[in-house]
Amino acid sequence: MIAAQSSASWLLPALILVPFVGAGLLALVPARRSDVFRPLALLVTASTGVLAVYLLTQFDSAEAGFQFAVSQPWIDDLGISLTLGVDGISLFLVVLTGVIFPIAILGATPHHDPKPYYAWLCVLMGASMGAFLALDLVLFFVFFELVLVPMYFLIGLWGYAERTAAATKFFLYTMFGSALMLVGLVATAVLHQRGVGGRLTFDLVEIASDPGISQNAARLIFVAFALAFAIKVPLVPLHTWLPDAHTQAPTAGSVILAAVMLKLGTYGLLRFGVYLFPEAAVWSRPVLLTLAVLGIVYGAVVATMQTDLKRLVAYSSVAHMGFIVLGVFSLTVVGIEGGILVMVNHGITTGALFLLVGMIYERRHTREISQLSGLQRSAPVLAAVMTLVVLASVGLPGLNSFPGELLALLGAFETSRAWGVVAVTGVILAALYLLWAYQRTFHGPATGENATVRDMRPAEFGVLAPLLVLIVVLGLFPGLMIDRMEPSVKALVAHVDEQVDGFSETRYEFVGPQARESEGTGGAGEGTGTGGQGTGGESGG
Amino acid sequence: MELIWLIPALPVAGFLVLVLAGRRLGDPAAGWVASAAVAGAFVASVLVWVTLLGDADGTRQVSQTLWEWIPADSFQVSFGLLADELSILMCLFITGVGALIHVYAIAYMRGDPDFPRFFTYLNLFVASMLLLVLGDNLILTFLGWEGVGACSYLLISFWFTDPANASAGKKAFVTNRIGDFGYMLGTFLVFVTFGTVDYLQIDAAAPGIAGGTATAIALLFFLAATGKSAQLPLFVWLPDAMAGPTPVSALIHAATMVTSGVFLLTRLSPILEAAGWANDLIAWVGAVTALLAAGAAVAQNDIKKVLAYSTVSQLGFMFIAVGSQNYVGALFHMITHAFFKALLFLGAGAVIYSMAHEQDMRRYGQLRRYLPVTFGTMFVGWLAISGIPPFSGFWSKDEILAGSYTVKPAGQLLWIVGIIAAVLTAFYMTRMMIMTFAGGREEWRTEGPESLPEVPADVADATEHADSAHAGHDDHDAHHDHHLTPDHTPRESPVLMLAPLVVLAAFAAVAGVLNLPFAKSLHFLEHWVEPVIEGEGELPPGVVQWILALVSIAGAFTGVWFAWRVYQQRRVDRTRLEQPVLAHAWYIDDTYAEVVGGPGEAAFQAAADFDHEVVDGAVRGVGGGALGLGRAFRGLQTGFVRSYAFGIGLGAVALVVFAVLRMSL
Amino acid sequence: MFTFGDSWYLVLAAIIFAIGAVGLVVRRNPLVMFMCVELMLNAVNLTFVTFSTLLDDVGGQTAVFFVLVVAAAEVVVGLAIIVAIMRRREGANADDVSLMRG
Amino acid sequence: MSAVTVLAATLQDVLVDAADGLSTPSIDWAGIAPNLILMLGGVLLLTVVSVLKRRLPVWFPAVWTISAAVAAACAVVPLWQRFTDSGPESLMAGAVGLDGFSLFATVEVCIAVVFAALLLSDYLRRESLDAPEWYVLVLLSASGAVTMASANDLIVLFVGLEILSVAVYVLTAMHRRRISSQEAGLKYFVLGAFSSAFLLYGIALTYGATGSTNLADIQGFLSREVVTQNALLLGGLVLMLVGFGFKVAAVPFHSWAPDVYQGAPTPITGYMAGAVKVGAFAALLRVFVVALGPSYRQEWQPVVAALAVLTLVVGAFGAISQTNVKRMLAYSSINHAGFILLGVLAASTQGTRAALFYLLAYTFMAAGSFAVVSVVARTGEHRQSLEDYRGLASLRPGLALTFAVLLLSQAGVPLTVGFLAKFYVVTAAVESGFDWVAVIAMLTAVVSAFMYLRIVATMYFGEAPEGVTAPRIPPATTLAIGLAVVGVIVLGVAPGPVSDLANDAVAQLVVAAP
Repeated sequence: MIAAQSSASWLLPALILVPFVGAGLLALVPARRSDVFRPLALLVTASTGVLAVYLLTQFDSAEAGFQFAVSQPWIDDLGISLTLGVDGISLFLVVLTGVIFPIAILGATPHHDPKPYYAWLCVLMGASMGAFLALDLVLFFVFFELVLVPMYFLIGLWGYAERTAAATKFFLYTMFGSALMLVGLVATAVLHQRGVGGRLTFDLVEIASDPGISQNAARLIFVAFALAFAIKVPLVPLHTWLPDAHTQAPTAGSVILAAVMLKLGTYGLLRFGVYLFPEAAVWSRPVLLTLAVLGIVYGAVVATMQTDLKRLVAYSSVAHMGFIVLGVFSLTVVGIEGGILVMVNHGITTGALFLLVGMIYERRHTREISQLSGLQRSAPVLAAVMTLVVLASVGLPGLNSFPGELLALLGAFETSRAWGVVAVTGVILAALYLLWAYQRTFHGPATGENATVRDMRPAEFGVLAPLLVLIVVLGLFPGLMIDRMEPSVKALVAHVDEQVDGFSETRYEFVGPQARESEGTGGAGEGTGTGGQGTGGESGG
Repeated sequence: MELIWLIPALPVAGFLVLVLAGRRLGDPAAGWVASAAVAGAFVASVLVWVTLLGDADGTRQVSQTLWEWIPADSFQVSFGLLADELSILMCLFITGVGALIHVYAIAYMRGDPDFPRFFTYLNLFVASMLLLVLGDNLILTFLGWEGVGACSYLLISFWFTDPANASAGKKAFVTNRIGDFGYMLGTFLVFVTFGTVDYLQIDAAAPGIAGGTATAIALLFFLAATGKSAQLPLFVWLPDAMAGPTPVSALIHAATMVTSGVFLLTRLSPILEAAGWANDLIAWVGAVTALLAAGAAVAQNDIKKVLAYSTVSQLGFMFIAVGSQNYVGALFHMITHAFFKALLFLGAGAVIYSMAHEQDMRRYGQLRRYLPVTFGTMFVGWLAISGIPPFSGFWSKDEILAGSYTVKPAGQLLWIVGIIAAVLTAFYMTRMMIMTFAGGREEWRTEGPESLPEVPADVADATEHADSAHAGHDDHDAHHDHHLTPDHTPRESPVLMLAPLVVLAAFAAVAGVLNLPFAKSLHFLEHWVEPVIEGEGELPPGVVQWILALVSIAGAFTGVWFAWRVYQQRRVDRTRLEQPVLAHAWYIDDTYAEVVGGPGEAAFQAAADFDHEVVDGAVRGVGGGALGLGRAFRGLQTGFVRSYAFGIGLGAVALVVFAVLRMSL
Repeated sequence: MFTFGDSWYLVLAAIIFAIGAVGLVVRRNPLVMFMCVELMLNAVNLTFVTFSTLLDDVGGQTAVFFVLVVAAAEVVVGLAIIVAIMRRREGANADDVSLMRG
Repeated sequence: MSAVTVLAATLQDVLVDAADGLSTPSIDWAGIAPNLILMLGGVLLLTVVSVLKRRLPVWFPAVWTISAAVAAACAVVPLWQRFTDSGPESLMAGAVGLDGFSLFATVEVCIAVVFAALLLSDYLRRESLDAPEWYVLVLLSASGAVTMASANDLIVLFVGLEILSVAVYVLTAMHRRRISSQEAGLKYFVLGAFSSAFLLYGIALTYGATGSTNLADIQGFLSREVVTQNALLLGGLVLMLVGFGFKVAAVPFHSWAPDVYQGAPTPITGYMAGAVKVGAFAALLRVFVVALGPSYRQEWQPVVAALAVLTLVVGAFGAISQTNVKRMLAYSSINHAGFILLGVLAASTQGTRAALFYLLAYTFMAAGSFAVVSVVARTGEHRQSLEDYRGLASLRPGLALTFAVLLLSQAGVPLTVGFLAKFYVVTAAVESGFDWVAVIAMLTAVVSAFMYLRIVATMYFGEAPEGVTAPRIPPATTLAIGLAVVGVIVLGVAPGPVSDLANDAVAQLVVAAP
């Protein structure tokens, strides 16, 4: 499914190498020239961002396959090659990474030794780009696990009180998942070679197009993959590392952890779960949908009772991630598009939220909600921006989270109704905990130190401006993203449709007013009206 | 015809201008910009209405798609505006009443430090309301739906320094979101059934819908309507919403937002047509709400709370109409209600403004001598709402009651409940008028609560507690803090506040002409809305209709008379009437608070603790276990050479035993 | 007359080997432990010779010489280390040498 | 004078008669050149130093050792050509096998020697123990290891093992002033002798069962005969496994390793972790995978699987509860041995290639790590506990970063050779159906990662206690650490050339060569 070798084949490797080279440069700059680090880091991340935006402009939105594909053998005898490619599904995640890193750097400054801080950030950017662009199983794994090291040092060195415990827990928990994934990944390649013959290869597209793996083995491997990604997403029972990591991480670390690194899990589920093992994905759908819905409701319930602002936003991320998995595993074009939209928009809103919480921490040196009150009186601009971001995060229509969540819920409603209905309650809970938190911090009398809080400076507003613009623009014009991702998502669902016999794509479309005996096979309640014609079997839902 | 986009565009433009330049514009200018924007929208609505008038009856539909909002595969949602009879009708009275209230607010909010921010939110509200009404599909209406919810949140907690106001705002938003749960599910069910969310396509495909699905859709959207239009289960937020400034109460919680539930059900009338018993449920919930709210209003001492419960009650009437498929009646009452309720709220605002922001009616009395214009206009409003002919309230309420009479299973019972509610309405409105403008003496002259008429202690502090906890007087902010002193002489409000009162009073008086029952030809509203409405609730035969009308008139007069006897002539002891159960609105809100505050919060806290102790505990346990195992292995290393040798020997023996086993099997 | 079959030699060698092994584990004096190792090595030599005659192949016997040479080398080095330790304290036995544990 | 000529003439006749009389085996000196260079290097070093005692500069022995090792490595190149041209051959009448496998192992041993020499030179000067004997023993033990790796006969293998072991026993005990060094030496010696007795007994039984000690003959015998219920062979195999198990520190024969690794002088510990493991595993691979592999593996694979799992688990869990960094690295070495056992378990060319690559990777990682440990331990090696590493990042950022890279590589973090080594071994295991062992291996990797992280966290996140002076890093050790880190990263990012070499090495192994 690799698209024709389009011109700019240098673009994808550049996206990965520029940050790494930048990190190298930063390392070489002598420690005493401390004024150079931040601008250099900004230059490196911003130029990668520009490259990402350039990629967006060059992207052919009609093409479903992988574009700008480039492949270079790495370890030839095991069939591992440096294969990169981007399609509708990974395009916006790459652009999000490109945009969020410069903003995260601008948004917060490290308190001590900036040189390694910015170097690790650049390494993190390169590794994240690599993970989203890799089309070789091993290359994806390399970047998937490499991302842990910079994050570990970012949390460990520039974090808050119990940062060591949080960093170690984060590293080991994710590594536990990826240990299983490594064996699963190797088993996939080995079984593929045994099933299909020919050379041992780890190329994703080659394996996915003709897996040759028995059903049971595929299911077992899928479970290993799903476990690794479930930890990264995180899905509920495996999520307890996230609040600790977020509360202890520095602001920039939290922004990136929420905006980019969580998406590795969901992107992995989509690309290396549904695309690679369609049958196993359909088979395990009830379990993952249940975990997703559990995440939405449980995450919101626990978030309500948090006393620390950052911990609350962390649990809200758990809830938002639930929407993504819900959309992805509805296995409908609409649902998957919703999932991808939430992936990108959650990155924007939660990134902005963390920057704002960071600003509050800078001013009041506390994140305890009980000690904050009446900030709107002393910092009206900060409050106004916070209101907009909170409303966006709650999923107010017209702002960016709404289209994604709506489509994800609709997709779930179409194929797995019970889950869809329960998931919609997440809409209520989201309003509850976020507004209650907002009310306790910004409303009420400005007591004690809260009264003298400095309002948001133009520089700080400038950092958030791009995110705020995106929040409004992507809320009113989600079409910009949907058009570009649609061909790839359709191809993916078609791939699942043709690979799995018990599953057929569910699509409801308007057929017209003529009153016709409804033969709709869709399980839409007691009977399908003549108008709507559900062309999909209710499978597994 | 491309003017339609102008209607919502002007308030949006106003909003943007105020967001960017609000602070610089300052006190009055920001208000005028906002009012101009809404007035412009009104003019645009009128122009569109005029052009629509020109078209033939059935063809009055103009839609204009601005852009493809969510072009997802089979789920195509366009950002399109649809101006047809129903939506332009709504636009007219939204922008009309809205403009008046904007002008009123300029005077009312003068001197408030956040003056520009207030008008920013007001303009955003009007824009969202217009999008709600003009949207050509369920999702765009949902955008308006949530937009107005958010604006009402922002405006209720406008004076946020008082925690009560802030929590009232949150309560409103969360309760609305519970309603939105129903809205989203309803929309999904519609899409799954019809494959589209566009109104025109739904109307076309609706006839073939199966009964069960239609009922499910109707119930879900009714849940949404109860959230937004404050009906029985979810009405608790409206009384607390009085914490917002009075113009907000007038605009949002009387005229426009609360009617969106009725608008939505009317828009989906083709589906409701096949919804079977759902309609009866809607009717009965409306009736019970009307009755209970009217009951509660009787015992309220805060003037705004009285009007709030009155609004809930009047909305109940509208849902009775919708339930009995008498959509015209519902729309008619909605319009008349918009006029007289906005009038009453603004009048109350004027009273509060002139009485140093004191909202407790027991401190009023004999104000007609000081506030003649306010009294005069509120007098008209009182007549309208009490259902005294020939004022507008009578015609619209009477049409609803008539319509309810013929409802199949228990129409007569429904009518009786309606009449009782109507009587109570007359009673509490008269009570309010008397306590404010007439009554024995000027209560605020005599100092301290003990001078109040012998009110039993528990009722006094109960209502006192209720007021401070929930309503949160307006007397909160810096420049409002001068408390009502005995020597205070109330002065008439500035002309900017009185002009809208007069205009509204005029409309409240004559609005009945829209749909007089006498002759078919006089049913202008019915002809106008008829092509959009599906299904026709039939009215009882002429003579029965006359009898019902006479009974309702008699009911209204008895209500007024009885209130006169209790409050003016003090023949009956008022406390026997103002029971605490009524003051607390049948303890519905208190039970919610008990449940959410008590076991609800405990359950949430239990979940949070569970997460920390059990889920996280398990992870920490695994770590601890690993360390424990490690220490166990350390134990093995005794340091003695001989024990190591023994280990090796043991290993060798084990392997040999394995070899022997291999041999045998 | 009764002649000892080949397997008897193997059994004898095994017994000697076992004695050596148990001796090393039980005894505390390093010298005695070291003698037990020698005992085990010679038991192996016996086994080698037995197999060599059994298989009528000279390889086994040549192997014995290598074993002897290696044993000698071990003796030299082993005693040197043991003496180095024992010189520190008189009468010290293998159990005293347990500084490192855990 | 005439007596001398007469003597020479008779001697001449005797030699001539002998020459055509008995058929001495043809010695292909070129074939065993690397081994010879190492051995002669050791012996000549001893003679040169004893002769020119005082006039030699203090760094002479170290330079001599390094040049000997480099020369041996270079000698491998022509042999490699010969191997690639004419395939594997067995020399010295079947005693020594010349194939890619032994050459690759030889290079690994030489690398270990170079590292050992670099570390020793600084260590001895610091501990003022300067004596050439250390280097002689290192060279001799290296030649023993090479002999083991290229042995094609069980007896030659045993002799090589003994040369290696005896030399290392002495090296362990040579730090006169540290009682723990002598204790380690004693423990290592007694237990080493004990286990080599088992190995020998195993060889004897195998000889009895197959009629020959030559690996090629054994393999031939096994392919001819269907040997299922053969008591002698099974017994021999099991007992040999005890001997090798001890040498490789596989559980339950591992209990010597923590004490000996902690007690021995740190450069020697590094050398042990490197060269001794290479020699032992090479022998294990050759005996089990090559000789007993093809037709007899069902017999021994379950046992090795059990050993591998035990080694992995004990290595990982033992490590996380330690407070002494050297002991931690000892347990992690056991864990790594478990991973290499995984390669042996696969009993396939892929498995052998993976084991070889892992040994190379571990040689670099071990040498680097123990170099850092020896630097931080300072004179008298009394600073080995985790507390002594607190805040090292602020005192010596460069040292801390290199140690962090080495530790993360041992944990298996991508873009380091540790990750690729683990990846190869897991691939081999999964291919031969032992995926459950691979899963256990990866899980223990996560557990041992906790230990590596603890050290990294102590170095980076803690504050250096007052009054602690930054450790002095001598030049040669810096070079050694530098080489190790470069090796770890370069092999991690671009393993291409080296892994291809390893692949060719195992393509054909000298099996049934005449």
